[in-house]
Amino acid sequence: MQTNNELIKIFHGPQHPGITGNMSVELDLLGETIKGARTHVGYLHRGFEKLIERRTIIQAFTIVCRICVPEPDPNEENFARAVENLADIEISQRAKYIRVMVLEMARLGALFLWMGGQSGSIGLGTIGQWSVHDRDLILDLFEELTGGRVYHMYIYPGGVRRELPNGFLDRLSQLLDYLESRLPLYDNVFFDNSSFKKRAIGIGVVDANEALKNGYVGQVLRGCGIKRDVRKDNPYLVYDQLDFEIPTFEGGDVYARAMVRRGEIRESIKILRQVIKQMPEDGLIMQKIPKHRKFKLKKDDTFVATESARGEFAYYMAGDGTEKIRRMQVKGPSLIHGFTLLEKLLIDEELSNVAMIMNSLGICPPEMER
Amino acid sequence: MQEGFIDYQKVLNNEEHAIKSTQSVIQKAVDWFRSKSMFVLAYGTGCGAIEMPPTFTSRYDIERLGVVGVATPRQADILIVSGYCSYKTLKRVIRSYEQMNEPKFIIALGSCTINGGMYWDSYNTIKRLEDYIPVDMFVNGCMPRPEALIEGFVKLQDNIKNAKKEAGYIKYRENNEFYKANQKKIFGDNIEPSYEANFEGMNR
Amino acid sequence: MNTKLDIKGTISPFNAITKLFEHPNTICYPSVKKEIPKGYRGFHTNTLTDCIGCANCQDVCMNEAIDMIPIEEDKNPKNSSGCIPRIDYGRCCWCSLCTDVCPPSSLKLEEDCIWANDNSNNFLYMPKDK
Amino acid sequence: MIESLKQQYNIEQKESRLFKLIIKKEEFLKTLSFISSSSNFITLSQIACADWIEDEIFKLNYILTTKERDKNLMIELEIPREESKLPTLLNFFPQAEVMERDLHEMYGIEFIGNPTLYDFALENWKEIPPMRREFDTLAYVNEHFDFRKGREDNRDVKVEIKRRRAEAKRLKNANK
Repeated sequence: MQTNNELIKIFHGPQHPGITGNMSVELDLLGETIKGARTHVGYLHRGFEKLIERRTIIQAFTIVCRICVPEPDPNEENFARAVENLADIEISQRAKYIRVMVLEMARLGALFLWMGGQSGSIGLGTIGQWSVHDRDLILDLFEELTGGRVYHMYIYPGGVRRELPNGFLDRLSQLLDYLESRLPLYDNVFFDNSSFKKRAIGIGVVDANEALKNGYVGQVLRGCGIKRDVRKDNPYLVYDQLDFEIPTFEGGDVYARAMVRRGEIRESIKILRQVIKQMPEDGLIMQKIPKHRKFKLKKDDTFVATESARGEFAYYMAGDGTEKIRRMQVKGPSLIHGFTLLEKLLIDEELSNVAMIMNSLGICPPEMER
Repeated sequence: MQEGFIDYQKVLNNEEHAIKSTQSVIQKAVDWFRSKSMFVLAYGTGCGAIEMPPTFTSRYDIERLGVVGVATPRQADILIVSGYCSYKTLKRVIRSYEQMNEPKFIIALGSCTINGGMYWDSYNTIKRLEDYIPVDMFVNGCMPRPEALIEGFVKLQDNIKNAKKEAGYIKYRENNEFYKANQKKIFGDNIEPSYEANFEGMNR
Repeated sequence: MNTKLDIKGTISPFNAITKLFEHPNTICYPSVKKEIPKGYRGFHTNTLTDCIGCANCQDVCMNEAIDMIPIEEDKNPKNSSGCIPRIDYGRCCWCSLCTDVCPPSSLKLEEDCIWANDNSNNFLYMPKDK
Repeated sequence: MIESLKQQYNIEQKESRLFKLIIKKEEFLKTLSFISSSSNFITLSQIACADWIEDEIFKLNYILTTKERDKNLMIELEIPREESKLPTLLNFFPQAEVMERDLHEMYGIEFIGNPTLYDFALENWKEIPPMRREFDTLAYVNEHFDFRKGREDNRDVKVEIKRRRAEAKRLKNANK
């Protein structure tokens, strides 16, 4: 087939084991080398923003967590905070701590799932078997706390929906001990693995000079050695009272992003330990909010952002004085990564590296098209 | 007052649903073997794809039951439609399904495939998957737990082993006009995604 | 691309072999069932002696998953409409808003949640009386 | 940094780290290029659009973020709903491409100069752009899809209560 240096066009996805979700990348290939790439999304478009306009605030609350499947909690937090901004609700200190705990647990879960995906993309299947199991242990705690396994629907405008079960913090602390004891194993088998290093170093290098201007977020920035994190730069909840570091790594390649995430797992465990220690004993978990169909937002708009496991998750929300939200626009972390950055990074890479690069950028299609 | 799943109890009382055991010994053996080796197409179509890794890895390890993931439709027996289908996905699902070799089965996860689910008023998702492709097993949940997914597999194996129900692929073959007409109703005439080979012809 | 031999990185992955002799952590589902914690959002239950037929649950449900259907025998004399909720599990998303707004707290969710069926018409659910 | 901008523009502080500037459509390109080049707000983080159908306008919010990612500035402008046109920001921010493409599909806003305004999430969409408020998604769904049968015995509770009250009254009167 390959004659006269003609380009061959193939679709990488949507039905492909090496794609991060239901999306596709259209590639122009010269031999094994990629000469052009275009991202196609829309396979998961559900019209969330339209549906939210039709629903009252309390009804819309259940739908926002579906925007990002691997870690729904930053969405709930964003939605709740935007509504609280517009309705002037101040939540209690205890609710804030519980929210931080849920967000960090969700971050840990997402990072463990990422580890499975990243190692699977280069053929290291064993790590996925372990890390998905470890994530499941976190989900078990979520089941106990929120009553849901993946979609928790727990962070609610005005606080959180349920009180902590008896002995929950002890069990969380035990789980953290277990997860911490597993980390050297992951280091040995995955992060120090010479085959991973050989594959990952120097692949998918992001230009650090234009990273800030082009609006990259999360591990892509931190993998270039730029220390940016919404939790530190624009603190929400009680993150300004907690002691943690933002891990960074030089290089901007797949390996750097992996090492940043490795550091983040440790920092998340550290934050959770502090939350367990500092959790206020009493306090209202739920402020009194108006009933369904009487909960109205003033005519105003706001912009909130939360650090998810893949970067900044931002919502724009406008109320119009009725019980329905006029507009809620979502900007997920992978919108820019999936289009502008991915299309640029894939040029002159090999076909076999596509899955690895996509995984390390943390591209998640449901939040790109909503 | 009836409790639980209402229509199911009607079906249980119905005489016609009794197991047909008119098949030959060889056919029975073939069905038994068939139920013990299920190759699942790795196509995560919707939300439910997030529960696939726990199901297929060490925690729930569905490989115990002979269920293995494969990469291409040509080797697969089972297609898991894991949740809502947008127009664009449904086209690819139909194409993948038509590429699979018989015998082939579909497992549909979650409320969205049954009656629209959360997205019942969304302009871009289909409401009843059954109208467009034949589904062999529906699993309850939003999304289903891995246990529920395994339950779906176990029940499907049981159906295959005991020839309890007409398989979906036979329905698709015999009532092809019905399915094609429904597909045409929402897609218009260009049902298949058009993969044009020329570079200038593309949008960009 | 560094061509230097990475001895530590070559040997350390073999640590995985130590896991070969450990007890597997698999939950063999159909035979062994994992205990689902209390408070899990599964199927609905409805205490008929408490249900007042107010349709608050129907009003709050954004999926229109709840039908109010007439009850055959009155178990609660205070049931003003004579109707009780029935859930369509082809719509429900288990958000438990309906149980939050229930004035007498008769509608609840139980831990049981597993159901698979080959007929898609079998997903209308009448909550169990508890 | 924000102080020097405040001298030049009428910037309102919404929250401790969120600012808002309302501009006219005509000075859009000038303002954005000035702020992004001469101040600390170098990144375009989101283009948010809201449809105010009662005023016949779209309100667009260009949300700029500082280099330190600690402050956000919302630059709001109004454009008419009919013939909604704006110059593209592709020359200043490469990420504007995909955001404008999204808004073009969802609202039908024309971004002059953006070469990639083709299908984003929808395929072969022939109706009016779905995020415009006059597009009724429920009517569209009822036209294109059927829902599952078996739920017709649903009763309206208010009607039922009225009926039962009337019946009870009738019985009471009959007993008298």
